[in-house]
Amino acid sequence: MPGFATGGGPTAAEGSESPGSVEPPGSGRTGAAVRSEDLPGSGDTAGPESLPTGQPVKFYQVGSFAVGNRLLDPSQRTVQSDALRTNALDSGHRACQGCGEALGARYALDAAMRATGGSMVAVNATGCLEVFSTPYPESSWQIPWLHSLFGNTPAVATGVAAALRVKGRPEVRVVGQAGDGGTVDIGFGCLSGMFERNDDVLFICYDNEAYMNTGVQRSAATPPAARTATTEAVGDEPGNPFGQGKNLPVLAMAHDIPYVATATVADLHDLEQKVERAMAIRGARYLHLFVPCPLGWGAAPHDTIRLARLAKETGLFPVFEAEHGVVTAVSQIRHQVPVEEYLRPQGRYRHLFDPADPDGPPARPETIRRIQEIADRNIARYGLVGPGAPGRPAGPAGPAEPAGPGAVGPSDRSHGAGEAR
Amino acid sequence: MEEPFAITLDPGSSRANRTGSWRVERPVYVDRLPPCNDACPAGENIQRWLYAAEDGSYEAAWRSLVEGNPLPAVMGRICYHPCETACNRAQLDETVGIHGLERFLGDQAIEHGWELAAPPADSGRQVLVVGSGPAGLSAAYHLRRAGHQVTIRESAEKPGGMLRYGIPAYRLPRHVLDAEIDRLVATGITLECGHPVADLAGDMASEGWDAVFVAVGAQRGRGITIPAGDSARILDAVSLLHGVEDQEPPLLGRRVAVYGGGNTALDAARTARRLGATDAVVVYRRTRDQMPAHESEVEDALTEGVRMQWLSTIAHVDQGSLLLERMVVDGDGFPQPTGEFEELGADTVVLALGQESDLSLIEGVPGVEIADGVVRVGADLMTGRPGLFAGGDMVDPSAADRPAEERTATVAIGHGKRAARTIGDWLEGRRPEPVRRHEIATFDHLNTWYYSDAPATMQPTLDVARRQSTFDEVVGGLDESSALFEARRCLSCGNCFECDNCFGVCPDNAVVKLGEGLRYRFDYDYCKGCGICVEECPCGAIVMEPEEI
Amino acid sequence: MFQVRIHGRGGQGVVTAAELLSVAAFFDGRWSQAFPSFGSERTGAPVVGFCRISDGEIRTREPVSAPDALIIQDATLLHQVDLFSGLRDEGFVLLNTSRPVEELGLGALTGPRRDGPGVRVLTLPATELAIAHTGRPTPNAVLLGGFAAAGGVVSLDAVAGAIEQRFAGPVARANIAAATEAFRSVSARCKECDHAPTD
Amino acid sequence: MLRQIEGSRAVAETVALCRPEVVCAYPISPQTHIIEAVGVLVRTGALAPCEFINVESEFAAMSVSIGASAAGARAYTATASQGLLFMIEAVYNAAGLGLPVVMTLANRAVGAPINIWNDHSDAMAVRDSGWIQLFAETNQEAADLHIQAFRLAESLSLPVMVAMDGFILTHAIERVDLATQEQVDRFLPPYEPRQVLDPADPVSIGAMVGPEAFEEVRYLAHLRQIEALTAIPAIASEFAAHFGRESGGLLRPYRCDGANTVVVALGSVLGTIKDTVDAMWDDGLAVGVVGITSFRPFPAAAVREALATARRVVVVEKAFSIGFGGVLSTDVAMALTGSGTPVTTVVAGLGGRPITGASLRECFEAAAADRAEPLVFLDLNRALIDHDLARSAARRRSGPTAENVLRDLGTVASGPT
Repeated sequence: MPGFATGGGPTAAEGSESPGSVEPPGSGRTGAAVRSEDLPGSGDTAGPESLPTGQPVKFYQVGSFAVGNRLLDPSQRTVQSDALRTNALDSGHRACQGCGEALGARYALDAAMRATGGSMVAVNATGCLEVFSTPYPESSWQIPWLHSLFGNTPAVATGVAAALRVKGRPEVRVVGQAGDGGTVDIGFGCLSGMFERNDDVLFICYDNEAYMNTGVQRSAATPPAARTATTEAVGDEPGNPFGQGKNLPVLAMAHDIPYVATATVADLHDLEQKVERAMAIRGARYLHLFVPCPLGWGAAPHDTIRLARLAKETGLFPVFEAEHGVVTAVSQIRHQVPVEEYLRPQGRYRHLFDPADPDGPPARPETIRRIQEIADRNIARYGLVGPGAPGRPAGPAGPAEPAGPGAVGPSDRSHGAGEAR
Repeated sequence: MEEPFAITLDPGSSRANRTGSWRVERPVYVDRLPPCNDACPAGENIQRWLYAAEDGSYEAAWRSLVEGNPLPAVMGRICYHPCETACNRAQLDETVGIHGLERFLGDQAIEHGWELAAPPADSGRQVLVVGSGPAGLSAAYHLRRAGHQVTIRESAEKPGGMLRYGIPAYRLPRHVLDAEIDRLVATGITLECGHPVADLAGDMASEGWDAVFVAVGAQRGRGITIPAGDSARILDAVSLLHGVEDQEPPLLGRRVAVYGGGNTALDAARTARRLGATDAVVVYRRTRDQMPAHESEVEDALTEGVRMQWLSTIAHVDQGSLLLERMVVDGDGFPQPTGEFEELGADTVVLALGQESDLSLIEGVPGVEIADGVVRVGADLMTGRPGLFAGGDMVDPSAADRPAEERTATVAIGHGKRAARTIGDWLEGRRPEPVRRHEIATFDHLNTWYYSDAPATMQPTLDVARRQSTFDEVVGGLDESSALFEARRCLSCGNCFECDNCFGVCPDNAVVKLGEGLRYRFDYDYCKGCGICVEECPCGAIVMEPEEI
Repeated sequence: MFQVRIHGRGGQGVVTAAELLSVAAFFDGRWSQAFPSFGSERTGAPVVGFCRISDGEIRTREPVSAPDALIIQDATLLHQVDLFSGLRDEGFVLLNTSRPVEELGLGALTGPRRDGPGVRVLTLPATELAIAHTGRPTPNAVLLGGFAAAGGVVSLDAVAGAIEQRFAGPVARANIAAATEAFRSVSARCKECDHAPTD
Repeated sequence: MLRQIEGSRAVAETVALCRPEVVCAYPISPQTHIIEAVGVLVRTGALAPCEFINVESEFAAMSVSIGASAAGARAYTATASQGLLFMIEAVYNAAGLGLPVVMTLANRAVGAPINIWNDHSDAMAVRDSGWIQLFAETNQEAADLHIQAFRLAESLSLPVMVAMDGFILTHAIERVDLATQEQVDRFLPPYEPRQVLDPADPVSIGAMVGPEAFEEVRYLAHLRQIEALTAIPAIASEFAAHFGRESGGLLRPYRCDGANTVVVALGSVLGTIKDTVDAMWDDGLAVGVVGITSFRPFPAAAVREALATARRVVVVEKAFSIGFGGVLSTDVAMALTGSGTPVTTVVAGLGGRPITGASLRECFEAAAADRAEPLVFLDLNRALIDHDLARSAARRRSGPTAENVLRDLGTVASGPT
């Protein structure tokens, strides 16, 4: 609202006074904030987010949950909060409204661009991201970008990396990216080869749990009970069968590559720290990024980030890091919620509820219970709630205060090894 | 390089594709009225000064604060902070400790000797303010800021009205009160203490004031007739507190019964304890829940050993004892006598049954209308006599532009502030600005996931032993780090605080960051109207509006 | 153009023999072409190698169907495969065996023909020589020594050169020694038959 | 330098002289000896700098080459048969993106039935992929063509496939005059990419192109191949000047003057054909030969010119389009459109079946006498065919053809014996 500066609320009893105040806020003395980060009294007053009791707690109002924070030192803010960020994926792309993949791609690649000082090449698999970003005659990419095929992205990335090595340009880093289909299904052969050879590539899977580009067909990353065009919500067990699917993060770890991480578009600081971490490592690295798809999931475009948050907070999508096949860190659940809260807003799970009374009691409580079991297994197996997981040292990037990604073991995912026979 | 046709494209060329045309709804930034600001009778822009305090800019915060209220150190202590009652954070963990922060800023100002801004050029107008209570001081301050010449006349020897003579020192140390009044007067206000105004009409005529604001408050204890023996010792709370302030405390004896259920009753009881009463009992006709006194006051009183005698009326007072009749509350919540009696030992009975104003100075002024012991004023606080304004405890509470307020110092400050503006309007012959009320930023507008969990910090309190024996201040202040922490607990309900969420979460890079303090702008060329920015805005400062199609 | 077909079993170095022969011819300054019977045979299965030697460029790519000479590395193949198919008159057979020809029952095949001198069959205990010199039962190089003596198509020096280029020092030396002995033994016997009294 | 050397080794050593920077290896007979030899040269440092990458499939081999080439490196790989078909999607992609990858194709039959021996079905399967396809007649030419292939590919930004007959050439040991490093360096300049992935000049390579421009993109690719019709002979003659020997070019006529019958063929079978033809001339039969080196682009004009005086044309090919007939023949017939010259297709040497001079001569004589069928299958074992036809006529479940035929043949597949 023009004229009203930040932080100035309208006033009340003196209603006729102009709301807010017009002079710019915050003298920018963020330094002052740093003066006294410690809570009075015991450190644990900061509640669930605080570090183990006794440690000083930094408190920054929105801490590191929001994208930015004027109270933080600029070096601790996210890449996305920087007005000069790359926008690797620029405006004008043809992604659907509220596309999680478009968001995830910009998040990850902008962070990688910062980490590499802008010296980066991206290789892209066929899929939504490729189609909506480069329809002739327009490209949305601000970085060197190559699309070859659906299933060969990891190999193409390997070739680019090899060329850069032989050309004596090790400072130029390579990122390969694909959707879940291009990663866990058709691209898996090449991906496994890239992992096994420990080629110097960061491969990012934008997981929206189905083949969206072709019209929402089932992939090996599609969770149980989810409706897709090839797992319709009909028959005795509507939607995708239980006990199927591929757990890529775990498969990646099985290659003993230097770095594997999962993340969602709902926790930007965590995601950016992981990308930065990945770019500091040589060899094969894998980032599995959870990106909701409003179209494919039958969700409201504005719910994209909320759903990603719920996927993590239910335990259905564990967020963790692993090095050389060993889980080193996990992002614990902050406010645990039952899976039903995650399922209900999604059209692909509509058959689990009563069409006549979508907000009423579930139509298929048994199915929801099985999905809850999967979440519970993740939570128990990886210590997603409370202590029991390897703690994560507060990375230099980002303030210590909100728990960074904590540590859990590989995920059962909704469809992962857990359910597998 | 010679690029292959169509297969190879130039970077960022998609900006030619204006995806804004897909939009059916557009996000728009709004400012909503924070519940704290909404609840503040003094009309403080609480959120604004909290924002300044969040990064440690305490002086800036204080300067913002005193735009609404010239007495932060005082009000931070005695205000019953309706702002905190309204605070959305209460639904998250605990309310933001606004009063503690207000007090902290007030004390900082006193400690560092921060001065109030010098008034602008003289307007050449002379305004008389009668009474130096919160309403009078507030009016004088705001009138002075508007450039008018202001004279305050106070009948008492010292300024402050009820702040001084009604509120015990253990709640409001006098050096604090003095410091803030001195600073206020220092802006160029003429303060005439010990100068009662007996004939206002006459003075107005003879002295040629351009306008007058009367705020003499309600200093007279309301009395009732209780059957009593000759030697029964009965006095009223107001004179008790006044006496204490004048260093002439009345003799109370060891056992004191206070009759009434308001804050003054509790002040009287707690004061009695400090004056040496071993047994101080508050006698009240109704239940605890029905007491007008504030819960915190009741708690403090109980902590200090004050006893409560609910559902009782005093039937008869004798020397050394009094007779109580038990009451019951009927279906309508009214107390009804039961005919059951009991005796209560008491050397003194202190009546705290409310106060009333001495309106003699204004009676007979042509046009001034008095009813039910209060002066009738309009929403602009002007009496029937043009140029004569009144506010504070002496006016009809319904004068406020909201449902009947209780009579508090904060309300009085608000009256003073409003009076100053309406007097200004009247002097300049301006039409009052229409009141613009923004939609209130209720809790459901917020996305609280983004706020770090952080319960409130407690202010230290004096140990009970000392509270029973001295008039030392009971509640301590926040230290600097607690204050900073507390300020940062503000959710900035309804108003952008530049968290960059909208800038970050837009899948189409359609939010333009305008730089610190300048907030953001939507780039409608590319915004597809997904609404993620609205959903993810922590403070509810964005709304979706339908596009005209 | 002189065409040779080499028969043996997988693992006996048939292909190597063809290669060595072609290299030897190359060293002698002639054109030559060696190629295996392209198969996926495993150890023990019958294998065939071919070698053409000529004074000019060799263009044809077809297998040798009418050889001027046969080198048979494994006598056990005699009755399994049609070893002698297409063998030209005046052609000769170099057979790896320690038994005399008479015992091999090849009369029908090689007996004197009315219209020609008939096929010469030369035997050579190549495996024994190989074991004696190299310690390994690989007869191929040894047989080439014998072939040099029998046909005069390539020189012993060229064969030695080919072996030297193909194998490492000691192995090469041992094989060359074996090949040389084979060369002497075969030349000796050829002289015998040349000077055989004809009555 | 003259060497008596295996075809695979000759190619490997020549490729190394071309200084490829990224080489992908995935084993498949009969390509293995080539890639193994290159691997050794990289390991020993004889070829440096070079990234030798053992990939997990042919699909990856071509994909890695695509990435390497797009990033500005000279990329090389080799494959055959099933391998080529497994990478076919990437083969098309490399051409579509205009990446100058060079690949050796050790021609081999395509199953089923699985067959490791030589024919040209694999090359024909990617005929329309947009790659330039050069066929080698001898190992000398195979080696020389690789030097020219890199030069050609990089000057046109098109991938080039050098086809050499599996086993027949790859495993044949014969005389080859190997080039020296100095010679190659003088002939082949460093790779100057037409487009490259470079942070200093970011572009998006591999856009999605819709109906509005796809045809134009394809037409431009066609024009590039037409350019190659000029570039190939130019580079060949430059090669001759540098190296002192003839190699490559579009096609090579042999004794066509005065020949009423002209035989057209690809690859190593030309040697056998030339011997056969020489013998026929000795016997007064005037038969000429036209060896096609550049199958794609197809030098229609040059072919038409070479066959101008022929009264009939016999096309010998090691592949055919099942359900129709010759593949090369079709192109030759198109080139001859309007001339009225009859074209006989001789399908020969499928799956490694030896092509003998005797059979060829018989067939050429028939053609010369206008007795030849339009489509001939050389040395077809009629008895086997009839037997299997009878069998399948008799019983619905007649079993697998391949196994039945082998049983009838009474042999195990072990090459010509």
